[in-house]
Order: sequence, then C-alpha cells, then structure tokens
Amino acid sequence: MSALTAHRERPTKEKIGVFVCHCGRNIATTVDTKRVVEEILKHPAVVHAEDYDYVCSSPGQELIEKAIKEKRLTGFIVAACSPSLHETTFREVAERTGLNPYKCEIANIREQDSWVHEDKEKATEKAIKLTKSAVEKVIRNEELEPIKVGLYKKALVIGGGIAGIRAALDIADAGFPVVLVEKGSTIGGHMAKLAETFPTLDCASCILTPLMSAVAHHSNIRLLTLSEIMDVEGYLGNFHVRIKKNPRYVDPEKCNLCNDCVDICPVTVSSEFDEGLSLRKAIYIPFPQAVPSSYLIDLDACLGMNPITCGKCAEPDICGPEAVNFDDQTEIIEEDIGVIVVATGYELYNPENIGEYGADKYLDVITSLQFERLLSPSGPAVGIPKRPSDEKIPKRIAFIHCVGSRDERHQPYCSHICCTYSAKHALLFKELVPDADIYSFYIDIRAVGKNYEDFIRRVQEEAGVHYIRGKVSRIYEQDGKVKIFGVDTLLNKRIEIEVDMAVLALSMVPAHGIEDLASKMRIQIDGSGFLQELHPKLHPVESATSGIFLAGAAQSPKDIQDTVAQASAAASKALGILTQEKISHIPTVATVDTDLCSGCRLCISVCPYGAIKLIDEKAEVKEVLCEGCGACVSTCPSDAISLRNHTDEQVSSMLKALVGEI
Amino acid sequence: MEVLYYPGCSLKNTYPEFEKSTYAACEKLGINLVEIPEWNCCGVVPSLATDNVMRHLGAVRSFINAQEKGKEIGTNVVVTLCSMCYNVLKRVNLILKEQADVLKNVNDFIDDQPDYVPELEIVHFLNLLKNVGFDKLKERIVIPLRGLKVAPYYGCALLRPDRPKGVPIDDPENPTVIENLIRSIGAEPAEFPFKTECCGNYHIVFEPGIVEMRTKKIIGSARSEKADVILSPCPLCTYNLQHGNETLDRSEQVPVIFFTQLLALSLGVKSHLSTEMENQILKKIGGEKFV
Amino acid sequence: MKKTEIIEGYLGYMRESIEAVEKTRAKRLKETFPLMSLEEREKILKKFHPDYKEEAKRPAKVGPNKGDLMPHEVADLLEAYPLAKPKDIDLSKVDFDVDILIIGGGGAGMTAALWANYTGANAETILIVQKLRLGDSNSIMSQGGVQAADKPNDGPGLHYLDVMGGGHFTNDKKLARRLVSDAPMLIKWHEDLGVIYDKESDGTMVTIHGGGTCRKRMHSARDYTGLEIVRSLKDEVLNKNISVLEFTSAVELLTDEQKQVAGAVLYNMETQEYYVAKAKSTILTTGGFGRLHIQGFPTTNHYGATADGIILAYRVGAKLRDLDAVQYHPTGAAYPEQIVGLLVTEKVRGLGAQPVNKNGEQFVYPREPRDVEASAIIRECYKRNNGIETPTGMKGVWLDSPMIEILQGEGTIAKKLPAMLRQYKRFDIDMTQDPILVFPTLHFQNGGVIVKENAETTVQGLFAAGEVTGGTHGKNRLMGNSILDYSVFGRIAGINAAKYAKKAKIGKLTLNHVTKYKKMLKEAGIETDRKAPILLPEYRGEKVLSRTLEIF
Amino acid sequence: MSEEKNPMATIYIMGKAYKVPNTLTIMKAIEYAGYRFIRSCGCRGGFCGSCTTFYRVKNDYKLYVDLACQKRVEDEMYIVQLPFMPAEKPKWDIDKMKPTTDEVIRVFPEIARCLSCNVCTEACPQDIEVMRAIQALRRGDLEDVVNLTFDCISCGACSIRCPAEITHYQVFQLARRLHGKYETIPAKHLMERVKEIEKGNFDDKMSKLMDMNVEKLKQLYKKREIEK
Repeated sequence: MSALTAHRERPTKEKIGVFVCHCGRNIATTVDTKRVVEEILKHPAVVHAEDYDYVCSSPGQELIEKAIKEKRLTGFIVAACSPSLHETTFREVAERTGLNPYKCEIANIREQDSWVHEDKEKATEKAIKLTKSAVEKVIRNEELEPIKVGLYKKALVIGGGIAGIRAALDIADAGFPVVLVEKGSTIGGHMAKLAETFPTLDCASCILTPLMSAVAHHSNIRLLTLSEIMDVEGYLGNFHVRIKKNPRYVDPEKCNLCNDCVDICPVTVSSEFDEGLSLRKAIYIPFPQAVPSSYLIDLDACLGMNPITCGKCAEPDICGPEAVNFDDQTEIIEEDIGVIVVATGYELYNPENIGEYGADKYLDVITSLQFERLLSPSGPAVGIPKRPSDEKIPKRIAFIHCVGSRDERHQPYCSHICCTYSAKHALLFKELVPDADIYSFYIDIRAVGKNYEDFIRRVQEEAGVHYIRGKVSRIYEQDGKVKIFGVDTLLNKRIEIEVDMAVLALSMVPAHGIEDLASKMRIQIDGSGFLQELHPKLHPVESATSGIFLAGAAQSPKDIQDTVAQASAAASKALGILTQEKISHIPTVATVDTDLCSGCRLCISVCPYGAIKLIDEKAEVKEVLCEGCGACVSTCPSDAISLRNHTDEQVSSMLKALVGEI
Repeated sequence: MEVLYYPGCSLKNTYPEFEKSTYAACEKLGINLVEIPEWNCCGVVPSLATDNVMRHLGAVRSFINAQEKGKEIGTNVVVTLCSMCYNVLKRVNLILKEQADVLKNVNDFIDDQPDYVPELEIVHFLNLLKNVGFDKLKERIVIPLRGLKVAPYYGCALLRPDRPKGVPIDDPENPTVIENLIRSIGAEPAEFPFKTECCGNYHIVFEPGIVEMRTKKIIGSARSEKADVILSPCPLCTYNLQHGNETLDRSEQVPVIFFTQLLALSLGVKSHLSTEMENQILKKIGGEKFV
Repeated sequence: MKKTEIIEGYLGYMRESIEAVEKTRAKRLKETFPLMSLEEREKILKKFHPDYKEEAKRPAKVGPNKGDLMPHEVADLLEAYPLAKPKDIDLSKVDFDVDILIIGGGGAGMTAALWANYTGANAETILIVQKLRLGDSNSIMSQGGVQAADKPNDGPGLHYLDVMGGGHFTNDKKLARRLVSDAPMLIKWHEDLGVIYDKESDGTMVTIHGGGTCRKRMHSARDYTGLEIVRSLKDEVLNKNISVLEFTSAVELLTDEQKQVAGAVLYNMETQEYYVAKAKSTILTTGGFGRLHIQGFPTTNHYGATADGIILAYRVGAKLRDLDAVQYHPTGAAYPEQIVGLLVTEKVRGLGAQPVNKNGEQFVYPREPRDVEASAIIRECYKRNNGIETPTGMKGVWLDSPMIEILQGEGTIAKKLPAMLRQYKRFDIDMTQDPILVFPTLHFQNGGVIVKENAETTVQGLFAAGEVTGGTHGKNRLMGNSILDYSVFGRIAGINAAKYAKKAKIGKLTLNHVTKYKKMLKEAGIETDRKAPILLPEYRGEKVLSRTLEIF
Repeated sequence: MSEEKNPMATIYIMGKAYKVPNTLTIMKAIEYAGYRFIRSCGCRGGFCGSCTTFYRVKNDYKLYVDLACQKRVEDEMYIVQLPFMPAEKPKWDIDKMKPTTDEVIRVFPEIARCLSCNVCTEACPQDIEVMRAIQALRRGDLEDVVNLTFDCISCGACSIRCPAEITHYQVFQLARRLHGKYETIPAKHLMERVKEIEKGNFDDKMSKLMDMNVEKLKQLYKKREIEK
C-alpha cells in the first residue's frame, strides 16, 4: 500500500482530548490507566487527558463536556470498551457540546486488550498504542452529517405461520399497510397442525384460528398465498419487491365451500396437512379453517385440467359460482416496501437421512408431527392415535428425543422444543390410553421456559412415563413389532424393547429455500442455516441489512411463546421505522474518485449490498445502500475508492502508531 | 494399479478363501496387490489398550516395511481386507499423523528399523473398489447375480469408532458401500436392520453365549428379509456368524461368505467358495446353465 | 603388527602364522593328503595316542574286571567307597514304585522311555531320573550328525565295515551289526517325530562324510543335530506324561534276594534327601566319563559326565570292558581360553577344512579315524613342534575353516555350522575369514558296561544303553555313531525293559551288594576316603577349597 | 592363574562382590569365586540353555542376557542366573495336528497378544530374531519360523521379558515339529531302505560278514572304496 510509506506532514492544529475509562476493574486491573494518560499526553495533538472509573456514566460524560468547553477540543478519544457498545453514547456527547459526532472515536482497550491479556506491563503498552492509533485517526476525521432519505410506509411480511401472522397483525393494527406473502395455500403454518400446546395444553387451533381469521379480514393486510419472493431491491425504507403469485385455479372470492368439486374429483393423493396420514383430492381445501377459505387445485395431481381428460370440477353443474378457473395464471406482483419481516419458519429434518431409525421404511415409525396429527381431534385418527400399519390403538409407544439434534452427523444444535412436546405427546396419549406403556429416550431434558420444568415433572411422575437416558441406536420392524435398540446410560445397560409404535422427535431445520431468499435480501445465514441476527443480545430481531427484521423459527428453533414474542418485537422495530418521516443512514460510506476509476467493475462484484453501479463507465456509490464495509476500497486496483473517515492515509498513520513508529 | 497389501493373520490362516478370492478378483480388475514384506500382526488386542507406545508397535513395524516397499513400487496406499486389521492400522496411522509425540516415542522405541514417516494411506478394499467405481466394476461382471438376495453385513470395525476422525469407511449408522457393491454385481441387497450390529467380537473366547445371542439375531434378521447369503467383510464376524449358524437348525441358517468371494464369482474367476455353496448360488441366479 | 596386539580375535604372532596358512591355501585346495595305511595308523597310535601311555593306567584291584587295565581316574572311582552307608537307608519306605526306572535323562534315556511307552508301559509307570535338567547331556551337544546307511550306494554292510575298522576290529560284532541294521529305522522314527534333518528339496537326505566312513552317510540338522533330536525327544517325553525327576542322582542300585536289580537309591541334589525307587526293570543311561579329565585333558563333555553309571553297575556285579579306550576328539577348541576343550565338530573337516600346522602345511588326511587324527595332531604339536602356542601355554594346529566357503560356496558356514560360527563370533573370531585353532579334547568313553544285543547287562533286571555301555564301538567310535548308538540301543533297552517289567517279580529290597563290595575293597586292602559316584566335578577355585569348612 | 599375569575384574554374583580373572567366562568365574553349580550349569558348551544369565554393567541401563558358559566377565558386572523358566508345558499329540498357525494358536493363544515390541529379540543370547519368528508364525509361514528359530536352546530369556507372556521356545518347538513332520518331504530312499532291512534283504550279507575272521575283515576294510 503506497499510503503506508508516503510521508505527510502531521497536522498539529487539532486539539484532542483523551478519556481513559477504568470500566471498574475491567480495564484498570490489567491496564495502568495513569500511565496511558501520561504517555498519550506526549502526543503533539493531545491537549487533554484523564482517566475515570466509568466514563459512560453521567459524571463521566460531564467530564468530557467540561473538557471540550474549557480546552476548546476539536475532537476526542474515549479509551474504553468496544465501539459497538458506547460509540453512540459518546457521539451524542459530542453533538450536545457542538462538536461534529464524527470527531469522536473509541479506542477499544477492553475487548481488545484488558480482557485478553494478563501481563499488565504489556497490556498497558498496547493500550497506549491503541489510543495513539485512535488519536491519529480522529485528527484526520472529516466532519460528516448523516444521510437522510424518505421511505415507503408499507411493510412486507414473508411467511404466514404464527410468527408472520402476529407480526402482520401488529403492524396492520398500528395503521400501516402490510403485504403478507405465504408460499403455501393457507396461512397457519405448523401451528395449525398441532393438537394442543404445552405447557398449558391449550387447543392449538382454538388460539390460532381467530388470528388467521383476523388476517383474512384485516383491511390493512394484503394476503398473498401460493406466493414467493422473486427479488428484493433497494434499501431501508425504499425496497422494491417482486412477488410471484402462483395460480390457485379456484377464485376464493367466488368459492362458497360447497364441497361438490371435491366429491366429483377422481384423483386421490396423500394429504400434506395430515403429514401423509390421510388422503385428499386433487381439488381440495387443506383444512376447514384454512385462510383464504377456498379450494385449490393441486396441479401435479390434477388430471391435467384438460376438459377431455377430466375437468369435472369446472362444470357449471358442479361449481355453481364458477369459481374453478383452469385459465388462472401466474401473476407477478410488484410492491414498494419500507420494512420487511422475515418469518419463514422451519421444517422437520428429513427422516430418510437417519436410515438407522427406518422412518422411511417402516409404517409404524412416525414423526412427531404425524403424531400431532394423530392426536388432533380433527386429524386422521379423530383424536385417538392408531398405528398406521393396522389401525390398532398402540399399547406401547417409544418417543425418541433428539433425532437429528445434538448429533454431529446431523444437526449439532438443540432443537429446543422436542423435550417438551414429546412430554406433551406422552401425557396426551396416556390420558387417552391410561394403560399404555410409554418410553421416552432422551439425552438430557431441556425444559427452559416458564412452567416447563413443572410440566415435565408432571409427565414423569404423575403420568408414569418411563424416561430412559440414552440414545437409540437402531429401530426396525420385525414380526409386526417395532424393535428398539438403545442404552440406558444411567444403568449402563443395553436396552432392547418392543413397542407398537415409535415417534421420532426430529430436529427443526430452516425452511427449504431459505438460503436463496436470504441471498436475494442480502441477509446472512448462520452456521446451522438459520437466519443470522445482527447481534444476539443487542439486536436480536434485526438482520445485518437495515430495515429487514427476523421473527420465529426462521432465526432459530423456538417454541410458540418465543416465536410470538419475537414477532411482536420485530413488528415494533418495523413500526419504529415506519413512523419516521425520514430515515438517516451512516455517512461513513465509500466515495469514488471518478478521475481515477477505470470502470473495471471489480468493486461491483465484491459489494455485498449492491450499492455500486456503473454509470457512464464509472463506478457510482448509492450512499444509502453502502454500509461502509470497505470491501470495494481494498479491491479497487486504481485506488479510486475511499471510505469516508477511513482513508488510506488514516489507516496508514493508525498502523504506524500501532507498530510504534509514531 | 499397484497398491501395497496388508493381509493380516486371519487371511493367512483361518480364511485363505478371503484372500484368494480377492487376488482372483483383483487380477480381473487390473489391481496389483503387492504384499508388504515381513508384515507384523496389526496388534489387534494390545491396540485396544491405552499404552502410548506398545500398542502401536505391531502396526508401525508393518508400516515401516510397507513404507520401504512402497518407495520401491511407488505407492503409499496400503489396502487391507480384514476389518480388525483395517480398524487398527487406520487408527494407528491417524494417531501417528496427528500426534507427533506419539510418533516420536514409537520411532524411538523401534531402534532396529528405519523411522516411520506417516505418509501411508490405509484403505479398505471396499473403498478401493468404490474408488475404482462400481459402475466400472459393473462393466466387468461376467455372471450377473440376478435374483440373489444378499444381506450386507458390516459389523463394527469398519464403521466404529470415529476416533480419531476418519476411521469409518462409510456413514457409521447407515452405510451403503456393500449395498452398492451388491448392486454392481447384479444381486439385490436385503434391507437388513442388523447390518451394523456387533457380532460379539472377542466374547467368542470366554463368553460364547454373548456371540450366540447376537449372531442368532443377526442371522434371524437376514433370514426374515429372505436373504440367500450374508456377505461379511470380516474374518472374525464370519467366524462368529458361522458359530451362530451352528447353533441354529439347518432351516434357520443363512450361509456366510466373504464379499470378495461373491465378487470373484461374478467376475467369472475362482471364488474359492465351497462347491456346494457355489452351485447353490448359481442355481439361484440362472438355473442350470452356470452349474 | 605387535605380537601381543589382538586383531580380530587373534594375537599378532598368531596372525603371522595365519598369513602363512593363507599363502598355501590355493595350493592345498588342489591337493589331497594321502590316507595312512593300517600299519602307519597302528604306529602313530602307539606312539602318540594318550591311550597307549602305560603310566596313565593301572589294573583294577577288585570286582568283575579285576586285573583289567584302566585309567587311574576310573580305577580310583571303582576303588572308592559308597556315598551312603546301607544301614542309613530305610528300604522299607518306598518313595517311587515304578515298572521302569531310567537313570539318566539324555538321548538314550528318553529314547528308552518313549519306546518302553510304545511297547505298552504306562507313562506313569516309567520314571526318568536326571542329575541335571531333562535333556542336559552330551546328546544335546552333538553337532556333527548321525550315521545311517540309507543311500542307494550304501548299505549296512559297508557301515559295518566302517564301524569295525574304526574300532580296530575290537568291537562286539553282534552289537555292531545291530547298530548298523537298525540305523535307518531310527532315522525314520526321528523323521516321523518331526526332527528336521538337512534335506534336498525333493526330500533326499543331505549326507556327508565323517571320519573313517567310506560313504557319505552322515545325517545332520545343521550343526545342531543333537539339539534338534534331543529337544524333539524331550517334547515327546513330556507330551506323553512320562514322569521325570530332575536334579536327582542315583547313588546306588538296589537288588532283591534274587540278586536282580530292583531300582535305585536316589538323591535329591538340592535338598540332599534320599529316595527309594523300586522298579521292575532298571535302565542305565548315564553317559560317560568326560568330566573325569583323564590325563588332565580338557573335555567336550557336559557337566554331569562323571562315570556314575559304570560305578553303580560295577558294584552290583556288572562286567565292564574297554575302559582303557578313551576317545580324544581330534579337534577341540584350543583358543580362545574361554572355550578350550569345546568340540569343533568333525563336520568342519567333513565340509573341507584341512588341519594345517603353523607354517600352513598339511600333515594328515583330514578324515582319518578319530584316534589316528588326534594322534597326528599331538605329533605335529609336540614331536615336530609345528603347533601354535596359545597365551596360556597350550598348543594347537589350525583348522582352515575358510576353505569351506571356497569349496562349498559363500554362506555355507552360516547355514551349516551356525552354532560354531556364533561361538567364535562371541570372541571376535570370524571363522569364515580366519582358521581356528584346535587340539584333541577328551570326548567319549569308548568302553563301558557290557551288554547283550537286547541291551541287558550281565546282571538280571539291569539294562543299559548309550555311552555307558561298551562293545559297540570297540576301542574307538566313529563320528556319527554316538547318536545312533543311543537311538538304536535306547530303543532296544526300552522295549526289552518294558517286556521284562511285565514278567518280573521283585522281592525284598536290599543293598547287600554294596555291603559285599565294601567288604571286597577292605579285603583288597584299599583304605581311602574316596567316595563314588562323584555326581558332579569339582571346579571351585583352589583358594576357596583350601579354606572351606564343613558346617552344613 | 596368578593375579599379576591376569588382570582381575570385580563382579557381583547375586549382589556380592568377587574378584575374578577377567579372562574367565561367567560360569568359570562363578566357580572361581567358590560356587558349586547344581543348577544353571549343563552342557557348558552353549547348547542346553541352562546357564542363562542376566546381567547389567555399570553405567548402562540395559539388561543383558547371555549364556554363562559363553560370555566373558567384564569389570563391574552384576550377575544373576535364571535357573529355570517357569511355564506349564502344554501337551499335544503331534500325530493328530495339522501344520497350521491356527493349530499353534489353539495351544498357545497368547501369541495373539504379541505387541511387536521386539524385547524378546533383544533378550536372546542366541541372537534369534524372536519377534520376527512369532510374526512369521502369525503369517502362517512355519518354514520361516524353523529357519529363524533353529538355534533356539529353549533358555527362556525371551519369555521372561515378554509383556505378552508368550513362552516362545515352546511355541517354536511345536512349530518346528509340525513343519518337520508335515511340511518336509519324507526321504524316499530312507523309507525304501527301512523296508529292505525289514524284508531281510541284507541278512545273508550281514551274516557272512559276521562269520568272517578279523584278517578277512581287515582286507575287506582296506579294499573298500571311499566315496568322493
């Protein structure tokens, strides 16, 4: 880097103050703050330096204000914790005192120094260098103003499960229009399939269907089912979204749910809603309370919507209102959107990946969701679970926890809800069949949540479910029985038992296609494939892209309580933006020196935010999109791009300070 | 293709048919097995101990001989057949690759041979076949074993434990490599839940009851899946399964043969199966024309 | 080169002589030194063989061989008193009551035990007592081989001629005939036991010459022939569960009123306790007398070769023969000091190594009969003064072992004489490169207890086989006939002892013969502290012996 | 042997120090020191294996093994003898066995525990590659076992040091006998000669020889042709 070696006259007219924070014992135990003060005072630009217990406290802030006024500081450094914690705090102090906030910089001597070192001598040296480096930067900082832009006051919610429904309703209720996009034919998500919910054993549909109905009838909500996001352009407040709406072949407005089309339809396939445990026709409604409340045609199953082949359902004597429309077409819908909530939910891990449990081979080895359907009064077994193989009521059931979870060969993480819902399954079944023998194979019981532990204990002690601590190695069927090999790690005993049915608590995995969606929206995916929040504690519902929020199991496995809580949180964050007239954007963005730009396009390919476009063969930065990451700066072969307040010269002098040349 | 070959004791003594059928098949497949000169016992029993040096010696002495022979013929690939040998050699080699201090200890201890430089790759013959390609193998088949239902038995040592990482030849819980082999030679794999169950291993020595209990289940499971034969990759498993067969009525037995024997048969070379067994298979697949 | 400097095992002055040997080697390779005529042989024997030294012998004063000449060392023991007084031994308490008692656990004893067992004697009714460990014997030390006329160009007749000629026609003809006729059968037996004889790839035995043989009929198992046979016999004896009592000597035979031998008084060498062993038949297989160091010669023999058998047999009235005929093996090691006396097997000469003097000259045909060969070496060293003197003052001649590698191919010594090669290597001598120094060493007791063809002695109930017997080899045994001897007659003794035991009825045990023998000694005026048998030789340092106190 | 001529060495026999001439073998030195052997002394010629001696020398951690009758003493040598190797002798019926490693393992299952540590080889006073032989056996190569172990004198030094508690010398004995009995080709000429003798083919000739007087015999002896 040529800038490193270039010698420039060091500006000396700046008057810089330095405030070294003890952070209680956090910094002071390892860093000699007094020495930092002494040493930094030797810097020609530094006119004031002092140390203090907690600079972020009110008295601490007052110290800064006082020094700015008395010493006529042109800028200041706080040597303290990470800028992600208190940069805003101190920049506000600057603003209050009349300094440009960008003349305040943080030297991180906690996370980068006192917390990671033990040798006080050396840590102090490092603190001095870090602080010097910050001084070198701040004396070269430009005074910047935030970039302000207008916004569309409309929200997009992706996903129509309980998270999407809750977020959409919260935003719509606040008076803003919402576009709710659902891939499936109805909203309701997984929750619609559940029997009862733990730990209170509320009827799932009883609490969900009113919300679904509210969505259907809400004047601020535009519900788009059978729809997918095609692409997302733009930035916070100014997103442009294209949505592909697949044909339903039945007009919900006209359909009167008379069921005649279903009766006439000759094609029978297995029902997705019942997890394959029951049958439906090619024209169908997923379940009675579905929203939109309308039939649809499954194109893959339908005999071709060719009147010669079939087309019976479309005949006027069958569909009186002429709701069936074979000519229904895919529609592209475009929307201008201010904020987005992503609530795409989860899927169950594919049991075929765990061949040793045989769920793909044996009828009586089922998934937990299938068991939910069997338990559901509206399900295929009408409330009393029966074995899929022979329709008999099972007397012995094994619940297998952690199927695919906490398993390095599958998902390393805990799926969070399986312990509790497996307990719920056991309890509900035991209530139905009191003499049943129930075995629950677990690794650890994780019941973190209000009243969950009590619930588990109730199941263990009162319901008399046999809990066996240990993994199951293999499940297979022989002579009409499901045989289970396992181990009781508490007794150190091999276990071989025979049951009538085995229920696999499969791990929760991100919904199919989430990666594609995430890349369209330029948001991050975490190591497990879930959507990555900006910060687990400080920004748990924000994505890395401003204006896009996360809710529900799309972000991580969670139960209904947490999902709803997070959805409301995301909605309120979204509303926080929608209620503003203008939105501001950081000014530390990339700028292009068009004289130097050769139009090579390298910057465009590296920009993760799509903020650079080529205009007249020169790169141009759309400032509101730029997040100041610097990828383009380091890529540019012509040194044509620089980042405001992160110029080459600044970086070079900071480095010199760090290596002790200054 | 020329590879180093580590036979192991069982193949030289108890089950020569395993080795002989492999040689026959390899000749047909263009694989030249070069036996490691003066190979030692892999050290299977001591290697289960935890001593840092002693348990590696048998394997390492063979590695050293393989290393020197490998330099001559220009390969670092060592192929094994016996599961226990594979497991021991693979594990020891990985440990030596990862743990420089153990390697040094072992090399220091063996002061009567050159040092071992852990650059050998230990490969099980099944994976060698997989690398050659089951599709290619299919092209060489002379007698497709159509109509033969074969229970693929894996046992433990090819799949467990995954410590250090990299020991299993396939997915430990749900392996498929033998099934693929079975398909490539034209036979049908029997879906067989006991395919990775332990045969009882060394319990055959002092607690044969354990082996009987386990092998009965394995054989019974293969039988209920209507398998004509159980295909074994391991001399010890074979021994135990045959022991299990002996405790069963004739009608309940399922013959146990080595996978290389079936491979050799389908390649049209000498299978080293008993004549009775070979005829039984040929009858099953195509009637009299092969018999 | 300094004369006292040691270079690869040899002192500097010896190296000079080796250079002379190397110089003549090429020439010698082409030459064959002429065999002596029978007359020449007789002459040299009389002049130089130790047996012909009149002053080394005296006539026995008592017993069946009264008046016969024998070496002083043997006569001393025959004219000694028993170790135990008969009255101290309680014969009413029998510790071992067996059918067959075998005294001596070498080749003869074990062969006898096995054949007795084959003949029908139960293993439990056979007891072998052995002074050392089972198998520790001269038998195990035999390196060279065993003769048997089994090749097409050979036959028992030729073998018989060789045996008779080697023994200067003094042999018991019947025994000699038996020896040669049974020879192939015993080799076959060994083969069946799994003894690994040297063979061609088609199974043909590799046979070579021995001293005094007209055919190549020496069978060997590398140069561990004795070891290979004995360890196989031992293994089989143990497999058959035949009882063995180790570190136990027989100190006296027992008789009953019919004067038939009826077992022995045994002695636990370690606890010093005696046992009474009653037996229906008793076989003496105690070996020879090398450790008596006749005329002060070093010996090739094992630690226990102390003539016990002939003493016991003589006291019970058995007749002996040819005890004046001592075999000196022509080639015992003469250097280095640590292995002096140890055998340098005749096979070395059989493979082509020539004896040469300090100037590198041949002076004798390499494969004369042993006594002749030995006499020629003694003559070369002491009459002609052409020997090489060792630092301890001993003399010897070179045996030019590197010739073997030239004649038979490189590596022959390692393959065929591994024991020797190893032995010399311990002392830095490489016999493939340098010759080795040899001098005759006391090797074999040619004479011994007289036996009949059925291995029975002149006393009823007492059988004998192996070196303890006399007659088979006359006054000189040929190489390769000692293993054969113990095999052939061990077998016969075992079979006949088993048959005898079936019929025998043993009466009351007595030691009357001992009392009688003592009386004879007294009558002959022999008053001495000497006791016999001596059981083990005495090698403790003079200084120690001069200061010992008998306390325990 | 006077002390002036022969430099003396100090040796420790079972812990007690003695001065002995340094040219002696261990066996002769022990006798020189005043001991009389009952055990640990047999053939005195390196064949019987009874005088196996373990020793260390000063400043050397290694434990050496040699035969007392073959090894010269060294100054500061610490000596102890192995009179006997305790081991049960398994019984076998060689006529009912097959020449296979499996048969040997059935008798000696412990050979499966060989660690390949090679300590046995280092202990062997006969320089036998003991470990190699055990491994050759495991490879099923009995002939190799025979060639490697032919010089074994069954002293037991290997066995006393073996961590797998193998009694190598017994194993080798069985292996050698199996090889000798089953894997070598029986000599045809030998079998034929035994039959000829049994049939009495030589009886007449032998009887004639027996009847000859000594002079006649001597002539025959002199005339006999010596095979080249």
